[in-house]
Amino acid sequence: MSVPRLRITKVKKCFGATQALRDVSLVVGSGEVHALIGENGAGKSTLMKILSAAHSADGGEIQLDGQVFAPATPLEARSAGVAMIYQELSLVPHLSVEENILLGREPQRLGWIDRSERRRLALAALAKLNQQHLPLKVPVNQLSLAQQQMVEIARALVGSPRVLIMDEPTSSLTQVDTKNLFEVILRLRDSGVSIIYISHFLEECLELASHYTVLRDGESVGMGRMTREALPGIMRLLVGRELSEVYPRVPHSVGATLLEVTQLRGVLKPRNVSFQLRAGEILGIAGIIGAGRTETLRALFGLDPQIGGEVKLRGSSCNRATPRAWLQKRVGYLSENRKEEGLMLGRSISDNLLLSNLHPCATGGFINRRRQDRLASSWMSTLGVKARNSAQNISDLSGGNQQKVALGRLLHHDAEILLLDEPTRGIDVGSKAQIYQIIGQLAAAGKSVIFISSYLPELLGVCDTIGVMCRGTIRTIRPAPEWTEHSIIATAIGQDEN
Amino acid sequence: GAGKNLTIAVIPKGTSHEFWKSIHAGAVKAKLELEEQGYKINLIWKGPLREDDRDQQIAVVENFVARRVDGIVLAPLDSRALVAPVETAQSVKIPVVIIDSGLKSDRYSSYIATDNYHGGQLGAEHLANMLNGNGKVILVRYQVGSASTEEREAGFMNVMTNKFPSIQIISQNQYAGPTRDSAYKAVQDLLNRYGKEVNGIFAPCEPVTIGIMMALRDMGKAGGIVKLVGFDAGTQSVEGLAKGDVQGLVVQNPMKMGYLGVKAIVDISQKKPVEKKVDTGVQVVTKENMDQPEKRDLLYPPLDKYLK
Amino acid sequence: MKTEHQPILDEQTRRVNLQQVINLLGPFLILAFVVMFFAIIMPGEVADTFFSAYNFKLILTQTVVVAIGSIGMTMIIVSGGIDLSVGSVVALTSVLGAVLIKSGSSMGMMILAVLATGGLIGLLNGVIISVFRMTPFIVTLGMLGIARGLTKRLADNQTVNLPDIALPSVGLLMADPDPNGYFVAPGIAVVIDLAIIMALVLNHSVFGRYIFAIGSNEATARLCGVRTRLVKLSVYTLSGVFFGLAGLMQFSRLRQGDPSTALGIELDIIAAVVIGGASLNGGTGSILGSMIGALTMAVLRSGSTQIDWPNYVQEIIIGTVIILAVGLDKWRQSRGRQ
Amino acid sequence: MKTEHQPILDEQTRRVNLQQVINLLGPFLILAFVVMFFAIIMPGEVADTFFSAYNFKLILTQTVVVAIGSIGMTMIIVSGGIDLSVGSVVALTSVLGAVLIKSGSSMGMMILAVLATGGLIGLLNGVIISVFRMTPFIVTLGMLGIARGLTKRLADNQTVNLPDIALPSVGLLMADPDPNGYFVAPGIAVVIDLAIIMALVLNHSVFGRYIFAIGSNEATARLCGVRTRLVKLSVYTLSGVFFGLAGLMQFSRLRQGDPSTALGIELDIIAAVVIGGASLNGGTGSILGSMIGALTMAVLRSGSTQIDWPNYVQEIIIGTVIILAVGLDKWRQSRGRQ
Ligand SMILES: Nc1ncnc2c1ncn2[C@@H]1O[C@H](COP(=O)(O)OP(=O)(O)OP(=O)(O)O)[C@@H](O)[C@H]1O
Ligand SMILES: Nc1ncnc2c1ncn2[C@@H]1O[C@H](COP(=O)(O)OP(=O)(O)OP(=O)(O)O)[C@@H](O)[C@H]1O
Ligand SMILES: [Mg+2]
Ligand SMILES: [Mg+2]
Repeated sequence: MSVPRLRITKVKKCFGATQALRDVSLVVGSGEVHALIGENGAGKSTLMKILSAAHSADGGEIQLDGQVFAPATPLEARSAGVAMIYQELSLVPHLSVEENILLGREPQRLGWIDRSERRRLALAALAKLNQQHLPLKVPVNQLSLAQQQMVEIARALVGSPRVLIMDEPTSSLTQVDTKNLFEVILRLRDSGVSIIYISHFLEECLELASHYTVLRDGESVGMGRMTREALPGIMRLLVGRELSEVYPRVPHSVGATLLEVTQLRGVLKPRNVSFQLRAGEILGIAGIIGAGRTETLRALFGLDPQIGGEVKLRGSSCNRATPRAWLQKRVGYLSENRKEEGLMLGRSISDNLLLSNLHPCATGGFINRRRQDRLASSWMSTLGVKARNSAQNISDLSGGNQQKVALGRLLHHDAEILLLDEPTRGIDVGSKAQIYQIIGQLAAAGKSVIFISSYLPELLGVCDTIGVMCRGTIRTIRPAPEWTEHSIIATAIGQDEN
Repeated sequence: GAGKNLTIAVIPKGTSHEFWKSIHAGAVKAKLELEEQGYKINLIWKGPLREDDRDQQIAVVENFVARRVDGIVLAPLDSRALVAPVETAQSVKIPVVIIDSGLKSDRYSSYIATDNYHGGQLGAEHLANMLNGNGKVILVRYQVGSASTEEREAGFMNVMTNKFPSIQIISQNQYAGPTRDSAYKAVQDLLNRYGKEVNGIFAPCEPVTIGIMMALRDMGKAGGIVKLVGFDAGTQSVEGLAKGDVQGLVVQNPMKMGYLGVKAIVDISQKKPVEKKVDTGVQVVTKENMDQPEKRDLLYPPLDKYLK
Repeated sequence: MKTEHQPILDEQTRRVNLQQVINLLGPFLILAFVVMFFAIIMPGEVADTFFSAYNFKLILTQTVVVAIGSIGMTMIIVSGGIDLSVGSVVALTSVLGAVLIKSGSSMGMMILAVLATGGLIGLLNGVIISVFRMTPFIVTLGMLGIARGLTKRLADNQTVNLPDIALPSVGLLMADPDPNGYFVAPGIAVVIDLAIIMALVLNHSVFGRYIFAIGSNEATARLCGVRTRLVKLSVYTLSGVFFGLAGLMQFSRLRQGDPSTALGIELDIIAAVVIGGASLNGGTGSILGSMIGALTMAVLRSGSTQIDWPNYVQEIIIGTVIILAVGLDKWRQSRGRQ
Repeated sequence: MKTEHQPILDEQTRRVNLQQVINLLGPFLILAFVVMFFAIIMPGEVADTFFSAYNFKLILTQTVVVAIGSIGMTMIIVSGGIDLSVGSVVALTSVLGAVLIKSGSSMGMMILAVLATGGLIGLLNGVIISVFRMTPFIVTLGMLGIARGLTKRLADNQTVNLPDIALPSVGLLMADPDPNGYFVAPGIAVVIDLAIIMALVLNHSVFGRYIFAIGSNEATARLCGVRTRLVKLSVYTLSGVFFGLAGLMQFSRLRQGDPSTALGIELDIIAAVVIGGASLNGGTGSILGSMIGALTMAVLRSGSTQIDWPNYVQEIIIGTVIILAVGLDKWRQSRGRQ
């Protein structure tokens, strides 16, 4: 057998007392898409960050095309042909789209930037993703999360990487964009690039990858060819049960209208969004990138200005209510952007979990530490958050576990209406099922949920009703059983019968 | 404009010490007198924001040159830094009268000031005489680069070392800094170290005098146990003198400087001759002689009469 | 699986506690280092007076103004802000105190007015910062000039002196009641009490938790229903009251109103807070640490004067210690992680 | 799909372009406002001399030191840092210049040494900040003390005066060559040239873009292969050279080495940069804006002196304008968004 493109042997990594990687081995051939699978906190991102030199390994060896590969800086890794798309968005907010795409490898003459060449290269990279319409000169902090994700992917495509690492690239993409991305991945594979693909969507892995490796608790516990037959085995390694339980149906009934939104308008988006949310209803919202789903919730929840329209909660008007007012009415919001907005990354898990509702652990304005720790710990075990204890800094947690804490906050707040923006982003298969279960139980208890997701199967599997957004407005709302993946996509891109 | 309608800028080193208030009062006194004689004087009182900022004082002078005032009375923060703007003023025919502190140039119209070196000498002699020519003394310096106080310090050191060899100077390199608070802290620390042995202290200006006085009171060494000779008359230092916590003040005549400065500008505008150098005098005031009328005028200048 | 993790978890918990302890100790280490440094290099007779109870009291008294300022500044820095106007506010309030006493107002009235003025300026800063969302650095830089100007106006550009009879009562707060004994000036007791109270508020109250939350991530705090504007406003106002109190102490110490006092004191205060373990990015900091930081600065100042170093040596050494102290803290924390 | 996105995206681009233009205009608006304010309130004869060519040259000369400092500070602030040691570095280098000339060194040697010293201190700041990852605020606060101490040591605690024959050549840079004509001091020309060069570097060179990238998101910049440490180090070193140059100008203006000069000038410089549109969080700022900011501050100072306001009014007004200018900028930007 020829030398593999990448060989990782017995790599170890500790963060303080946390042994993130105990013993990981992985082999990737050239022109191969390799799926890296594992539950939240298994160590996938850590392993990949070692490859791209964002972290350094404590032990083990990595070989790239037969040569020992031990990059000291991300620059070295990149020059050696290892490109990476990070799980948490990493863009430079004040620089423009083209500047971000070519950051670190600007075309230059004697230190001066060659602008037309930069434009050409950036457009070429975006064109591979069918995103050449993105505004090149706009600072990326004015783009939506999904658009930013596209910019980040485009950046990894610049130059000619030998190994391309993608850490959950689709977690904030819609189906259409995912399709585009897959085409690119397959094209790159065919040109000989090795791709390590991390995703909690096993179907994606099945569609793309030829081989897989499963990580658990920092060890590689299984590997092989990625076939449909291998799935049950993988699932057992991951969650220890069968795939069929993924969308548990909790029986619940839908009651009277709670929240009524008419002609809601924001600065650019949403444009005249109207919908109703009834007690015990799970309302899904689908749409492509930039459709304005996030904007709708933000304008509703008072995070962005509401320019027009009418919002009524239980018949009384709530226009331009502040987040605090909504929370007092037991309406909670889960942000899609946990890094910038969702979490306080410098603080402990318990601070993050309990912040919106400190009453249960406070007397007379002062907090009782013991009660606080007990409360936080109980939520952590309910949600299966993998961490040392409730005092651990949340930035030490894996992406999925952070997401669980963010969701846990709404549960702790005991919200009647939950506005969830991509709640399962980056969550592993096992925990996803658990979250669907929780959402179902909430509905059964008469609470209402708005569920934004870019992953249509989960919308179809969990929601009672689904609205599809297109260009800032909700095109159609129908009961979930009346939708199919195909009809949702058609509506979302404006190609339905209307 | 020429004739009897004059705009005169008086530029002190700073604005927040009583010393400068006295100069201001003197200038106003001159203005009032001149107005009785039929002049119309627009007196501008403007100093730099901080007492040690040469650059700002240069800018102030430059700005008045740009404004083409009829004359400038200046207490230069620095003997050399202010040379260039003063020469610029003279070259566009704006007369400049220097007060209080010297200027290393002869292109000014008149220099009206105290002999600071002599003041320091007087202070040293007074302190040494009180100590009968022996003992341990401390000199607390004021600030780096302030010409007038440095001259006083030099005069003090000169007399002490040359004339009184059996007096030991146990500390002379600590600077008190610009405010009473900084002086107070520095002196507290100094006295904690030397409090047991020191017999006399000299302060080259008012904030330092008061800092020392407060620290001595704290330690129970005020009232003559440690002899204190200060410089300049301010409300608190004069009060200290009256109470016996200060054993002597070297006093100048700031009102006279302000008064003569403005007068000189007017004389120049009327093409009258002015003297190139005027000494406004310096003397030691003690508790015993402070009630003499001519000393009273120095210790209690009639500020209220002229300022508002 | 659970039982499997248990031993590791225990060790981890222990480590965390250890690290917390180390973090708390950090500022003490620096103070101990400075004290030891002086103990070693001071010649015998100087050391005798330096390490005396009297001098200890003296240093404590000299710390009071900076320490009170640090309490307010800690809150502000933890909330992610900064306040450069402290020096001017201290000057303004101390001059106000003098003007009031001079014009015959009672001590109680004066104290009330001084604290209220501090709070008012804090409120103004807070309103501009939180309502108009402007950078605290710039707002308070502007306020630095404004308050200093007002001070000079109020003092009519000269020191405000008091009648003799007023002096003892004015000086009471900062006067050593007994130069040969162990009783300290009332001002010191006030600082200690306030530090304890504010440490409790910052660490154990809901309000304190909100301050940390805002400093850590304001967007999240807002999303969690924290009234970020109100909290920030309260932080600046409350801190303003502390700065007013610092002005009162300064007034009591000088027994006169000096419009040029406390120039640049904000830098000392910020240094004290940062030596005490706070980060200027917000979200971390402790009152205890800041107090130790303030004491460290005071010991350094006092020691270098008593050892009779020229002032420039003193400036160089204090600058170096500020950098070393914070560097040490950094190093300690990164060690604690590994 | 493509056609569908077009309108919104185009609108985005247009908006951004518009906003950029508004951002550039911002500082000019503030300057215009200040000038107009003086035009309105100045009595006739004062206005005549204030709005004269001679006074314009004078104001430009008074801007030079702050303007050169702002060029360096803009780089630092854009990179997400701050430098509080500027005043001390200006003092140190101007004293060094005087000491060298006094000891008979040539002008060329002296200029070289002054710039190198500025660069060296910048390098030192840069090493501590980038290698040991310490907060710039604290590092440069420490350096403020260290450099000021060194200055006093170097100057032997007094002003360093030059022999008379040296004065004309030393003063050349900042001397008005022709008080009645339109030629300006060479220092002004130097500032203008440097500002243009550095604006080009910041906006069009790879180095410049890296500075923005680091200020905007350092972690990402590093992951993208930007040598963040090297870039930060270079930024502080290069800025240090600028501060050295500012010291040279100050020396040329004072024609002596004054160890207490330029105290607190860093706050003026920071204010100029922020008035010019930079954010203290890093990632935004422009040289042109900072130059206008510096000019605005100088016009304010000069105007308030000539109009014959007492100092306290001047302090209050400048403080207010700083807040208003930045607030106006904020308001303009938020309007631009909508
Ligand atoms: N900087 C850090 N400090 C301390 N612990 C860390 C740090 N980064 C990761 N960890 C720990 O390492 C383990 C592995 O994390 P990692 O991010 O690699 O998981 P992951 O497999 O990518 O999970 P996810 O699917 O949720 O993204 C987790 O237990 C996490 O808590
Ligand atoms: N700060 C901003 N200034 C101006 N426009 C902005 C800003 N932030 C976002 N936008 C605009 O809002 C749109 C973002 O909508 P967004 O993509 O979030 O909706 P969405 O349907 O929720 O998308 P996603 O699928 O990413 O959740 C972008 O197209 C962008 O033009
Ligand atoms: Mg991960
Ligand atoms: Mg979204």
